Amino acid sequence: MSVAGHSGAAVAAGSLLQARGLGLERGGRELFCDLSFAVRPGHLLQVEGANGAGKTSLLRILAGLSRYGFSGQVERAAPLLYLGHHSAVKAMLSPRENLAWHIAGEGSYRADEIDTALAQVGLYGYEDVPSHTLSAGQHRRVNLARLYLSRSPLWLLDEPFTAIDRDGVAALEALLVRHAQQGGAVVLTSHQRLSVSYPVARLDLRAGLKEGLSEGAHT
Amino acid sequence: MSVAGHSGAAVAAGSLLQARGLGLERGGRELFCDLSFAVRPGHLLQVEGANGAGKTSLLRILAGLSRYGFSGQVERAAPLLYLGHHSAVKAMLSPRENLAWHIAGEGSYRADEIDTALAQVGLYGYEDVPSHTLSAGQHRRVNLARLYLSRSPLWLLDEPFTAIDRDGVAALEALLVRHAQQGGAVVLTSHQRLSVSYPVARLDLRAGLKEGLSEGAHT
Amino acid sequence: MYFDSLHAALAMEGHGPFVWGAYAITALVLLTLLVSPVLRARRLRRELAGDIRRREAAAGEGGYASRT
Amino acid sequence: MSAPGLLAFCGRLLRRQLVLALRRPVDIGNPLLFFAMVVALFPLGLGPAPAALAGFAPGILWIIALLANLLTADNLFRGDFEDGSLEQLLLSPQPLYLSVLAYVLAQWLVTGLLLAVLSPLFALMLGLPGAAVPTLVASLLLGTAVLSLVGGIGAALTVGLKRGGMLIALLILPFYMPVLIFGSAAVQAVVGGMPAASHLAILGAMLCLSVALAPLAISAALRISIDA
Amino acid sequence: MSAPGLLAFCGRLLRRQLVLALRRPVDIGNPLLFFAMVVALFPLGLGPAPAALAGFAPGILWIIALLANLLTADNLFRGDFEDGSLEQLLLSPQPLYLSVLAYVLAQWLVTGLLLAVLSPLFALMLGLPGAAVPTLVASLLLGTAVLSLVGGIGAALTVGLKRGGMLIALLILPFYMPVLIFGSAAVQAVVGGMPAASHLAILGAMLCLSVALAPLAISAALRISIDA
Amino acid sequence: MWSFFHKLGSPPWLYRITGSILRWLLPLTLIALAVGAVWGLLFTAPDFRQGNSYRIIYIHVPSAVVALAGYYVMAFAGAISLIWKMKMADVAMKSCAPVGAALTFIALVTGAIWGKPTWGTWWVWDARITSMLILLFLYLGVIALYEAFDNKEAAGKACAVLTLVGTVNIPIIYKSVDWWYSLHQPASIKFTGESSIDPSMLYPLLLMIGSFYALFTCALLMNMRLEILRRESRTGWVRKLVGA
Ligand code: HEM
Ligand SMILES: Nc1ncnc2c1ncn2[C@@H]1O[C@H](COP(=O)(O)OP(=O)(O)OP(=O)(O)O)[C@@H](O)[C@H]1O
Ligand SMILES: Nc1ncnc2c1ncn2[C@@H]1O[C@H](COP(=O)(O)OP(=O)(O)OP(=O)(O)O)[C@@H](O)[C@H]1O
Ligand SMILES: [Mg+2]
Ligand SMILES: [Mg+2]
Repeated sequence: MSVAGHSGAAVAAGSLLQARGLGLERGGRELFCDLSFAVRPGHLLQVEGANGAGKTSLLRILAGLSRYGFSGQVERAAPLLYLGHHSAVKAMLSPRENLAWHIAGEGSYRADEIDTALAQVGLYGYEDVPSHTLSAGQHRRVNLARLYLSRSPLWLLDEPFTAIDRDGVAALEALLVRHAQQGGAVVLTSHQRLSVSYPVARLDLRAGLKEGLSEGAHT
Repeated sequence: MSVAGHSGAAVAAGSLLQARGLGLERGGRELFCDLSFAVRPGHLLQVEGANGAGKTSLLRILAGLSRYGFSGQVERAAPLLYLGHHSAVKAMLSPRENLAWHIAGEGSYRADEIDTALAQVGLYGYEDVPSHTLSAGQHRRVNLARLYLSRSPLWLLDEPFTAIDRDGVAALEALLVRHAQQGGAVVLTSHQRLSVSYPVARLDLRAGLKEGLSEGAHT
Repeated sequence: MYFDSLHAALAMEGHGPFVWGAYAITALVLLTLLVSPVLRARRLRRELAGDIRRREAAAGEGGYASRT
Repeated sequence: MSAPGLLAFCGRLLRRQLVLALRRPVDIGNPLLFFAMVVALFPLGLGPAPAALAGFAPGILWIIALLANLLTADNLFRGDFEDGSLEQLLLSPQPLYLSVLAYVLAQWLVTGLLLAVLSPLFALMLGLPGAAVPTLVASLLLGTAVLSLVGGIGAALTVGLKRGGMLIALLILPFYMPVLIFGSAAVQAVVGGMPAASHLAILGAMLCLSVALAPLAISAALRISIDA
Repeated sequence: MSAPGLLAFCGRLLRRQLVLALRRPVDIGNPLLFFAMVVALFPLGLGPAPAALAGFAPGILWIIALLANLLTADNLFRGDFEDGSLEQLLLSPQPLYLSVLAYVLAQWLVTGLLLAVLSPLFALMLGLPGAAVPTLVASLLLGTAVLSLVGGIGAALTVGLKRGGMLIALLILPFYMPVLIFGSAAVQAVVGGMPAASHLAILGAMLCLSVALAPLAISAALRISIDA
Repeated sequence: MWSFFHKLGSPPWLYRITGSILRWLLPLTLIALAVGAVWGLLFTAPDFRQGNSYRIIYIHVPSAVVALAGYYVMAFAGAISLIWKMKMADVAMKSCAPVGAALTFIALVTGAIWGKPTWGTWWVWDARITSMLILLFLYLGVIALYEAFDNKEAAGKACAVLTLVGTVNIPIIYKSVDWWYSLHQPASIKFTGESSIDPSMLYPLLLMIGSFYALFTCALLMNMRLEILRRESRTGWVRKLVGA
């Protein structure tokens, strides 16, 4: 696979996301500069870096949520799904209501599809309790259930494994690989190495390099 | 070391915390029952369990924050420090102000002690920015800086590694071991195995057992 | 000049305090309006100059270390 | 398996907002009781002289409507901002104009509409002549909708700020003032034996203007705020 | 290396709360402006007639004081509850009675005290006779302190609930009413040429009572709320 | 034309040109203000009805007029910033607010002072006075909103939205306040009609109005220069400027 840096080129055919010459300075510190890459179907890209390296900032720029104060361009060629640090789970709604609302913008789903997705993230039996009674990990899982229903080819996930137990992490990793194999692409940040048998490209922000991409290896 | 279950006995001499016959039912599910153990100086106890197993609930009972709706007794023989899911870091205050306030109840500290603690968690140079400009991990680190200043022998830490990068986790693990070696004790929850060369006792809540304690091994 | 004496000009037939007071307040506000950007610009330039010197001094060393 | 229709999406959004507002049964009763209590405050504060109160009843009720809006405006987007729902809304392919309108509509239903429906009761408590009540209800219906829309602009502008509490009041109170003036004047006109149609027409015009423009301003402000 | 003294701790808490309230220079201006704007609402709603306004001035100012308290009471502990600071406070070895008093004091300084200090200006704008101004200030100083303490109880009781907004108003408004009555009556007495000492004495007695008891109630309520 | 527009958008150019404008405009303004004030205070005859208190007119009316015009300057800059995404328009808009607020404040205070000898009271809820008060709130709202944002670029955009909403609303606010007052109060208090003013009083007034406009411009430019420096503090040209 090739997640090589493109500079000043036209959108490569078939790429879901293209970043050109991204640079960001925050609070007087340069987090990254002249960062260029393309994300194509089948890519699994892990953004790495120490705390404060700029992973979240990068993801928000890629998603189009940050619009001021950075240099460079981002071109998005496909609908994307972004899950950030905040879980977007309303405390007063039940997991079922929360999930139904999360996916309301993307399409129409049947009630049993929603229940299946909740069961897949281990929330069987918790569909109708108010979400504020859920534990921290269960709370995150409500949000992750979206991934089982999503039809967006490009996923941008900011620390999706936070508060998830070991079984949950394994299931999630399997899901990410399946998504990539089916022609989707995933950009995620995490402090844990993924343990998947699929090539994972790494973008290391610690260096703040011009070409920060290294080819991933089967692990 | 012995973190064996005591039932109905008097507070064992020298134990910092003693739980007797703890039982909790939440939302119609029994999370644990008749859980008894003592935490003595030098103990490092990791509470384990899947999402929703009741780790947070247990820690809050041990800390004395939950006072209703459980059975059994907890006896606390020493001042404790509890860090929960919420970081208690005020967005509008700087890390220095936050930390100064966090420890204000425990004792009087000099300004350079506070700065040293912040530097130890990697926040050198960030002492005076408003905390809401910090990244997720840096935000948690402000809270963790308390551990470097704490004089409480007993620490109850609920997922202290959340959002912390690999170097930070290693440093934190070293700190926990040091604390235990100096006669303190730590009860923590985490989904990651600790990689420390110190005996770690494990309390597995997945089973919801009568005797949920297994002797830890050097890892 | 309309008034016969300085005293008359100050008194303004009883309206003096009002008129002079209004002018004094106005002068004060206008003065701060003009002086404050000058002062703030001066302070900013001093800060920036200090910042540049600090950066040059720190140029050799690495940036921020997150290691604990 | 197609993307849902625009109106279907807005309908769902509206339902979600209403469910959130009325999750518990007491939640419906609370605003009601709140209004009743604040109405009771005025005679306590201003003195119980009935004649004076009746003359000022339209103004009092309108000031209460305005304050109730002010009190709730800040919460319009704040919860959704803090838990990340707002980011998701901005990323969703649905047009923001209508989504925003659904937010405002839901808020209006539980403050403005409720107050308008209850206002005859309060008018009675304050001794407003019965003939003025229909105008009171009509003016509240139109005017509180404008208040909700304008309040939405303030909420959107301040939602990204760590401490929006008082700021939002500063931003929107000047824009509330024309509504207050025409709303209370409409009722006072009827009390004085004059027709109120022209006042209501002006309120209606304000409503049209703000329905057309406020969602645009709110959308723009939300996109800016998410980046604050 | 000893634990800090009790008063030192409370001093730090008070300073923290004030810093939080007044982090930026504009933050001091905002409540001030807010009061000015709400004062302006009343003539707009009730009409500009100077005589009527002057008669209502004590009531209007008192209602504003009360609403300002109501508006801010809910935030007294909510922020600290949501980010975990409150748990830490409850776990700290310091006595809760004084900590809680420091919270309330900080809130009073930026609402009640500020309003009392500014009230002569607003009294002027509403045409209140100059002779009544000292009584107005005194009654506001005493009364708003009571309001803040009582509001603290409501805030502590509802802080653990997901939606406290309106509920707190219902809980505390009944307790606010006596304060409103005596406060505005004190000023009206002076306007009517009567002495206000007895009214002020009653307000002072209320203050003593609530300083003694409210912190106890607040502490107990906080311990319960943290477990909700 | 376009090149001029481009230059306007260039911070270094704007910084330089405003500097050279201020160099002659500022002294001129101060002299004109002094001349006008002395003329009005000491060299005109008193008004036959209001006596000497009318001399306040020479600061009251100019500040009121310029404060009102200032909001439209601000809104115009805001519109340019939103429509053409010009950053320097942001800067201009942001810099208008404190100047406008200060002038509004002067108009209010001098008006209140004038009211005491004339009407016997510091404050009445007159239509024009009330709308001037609302104008002050509008200005202060913009300042407060700008200060509350950390990201100053976002702050500029947010304020632009607010001022644009304000432009739609200001005529409505003014009309409604006017109308509110006439509804309650068949105008019992009258300002001196402009037509009846004597030429000997008019000339210094015109001079003062002109100098207040110039003063607005000076203060605006000075604030803009400060803001440009602050925003561009990381760029090469500012470092050169500061280092020198
Ligand atoms: C706080 C009180 C006052 C405020 C806010 C205020 C505000 C204003 C404003 C906004 C204007 C309009 C300028 C224009 O549109 O051309 C104005 C003009 C004027 N004001 Fe005042 N005013 C106040 C008190 C007074 C008083 C007490 C007097 C004198 C008795 C006065 C006399 C005038 C005159 C003579 C003019 C110019 C003539 C005119 O436009 O009619 N004002 N004032
Ligand atoms: N509004 C802001 N003002 C100034 N600096 C900011 C702002 N927001 C973020 N930063 C800084 O930008 C840097 C990157 O933050 P970011 O959240 O992207 O880090 P991250 O890589 O996601 O870290 P973590 O692993 O802790 O989540 C941090 O050093 C932070 O202090
Ligand atoms: N107020 C409540 N009402 C009903 N059930 C509750 C309540 N609070 C917690 N629970 C339930 O108690 C269980 C344990 O929650 P707890 O937060 O202790 O789990 P945890 O072990 O910390 O999980 P995690 O790893 O996700 O943090 C969960 O299943 C949750 O649904
Ligand atoms: Mg991050
Ligand atoms: Mg937990």
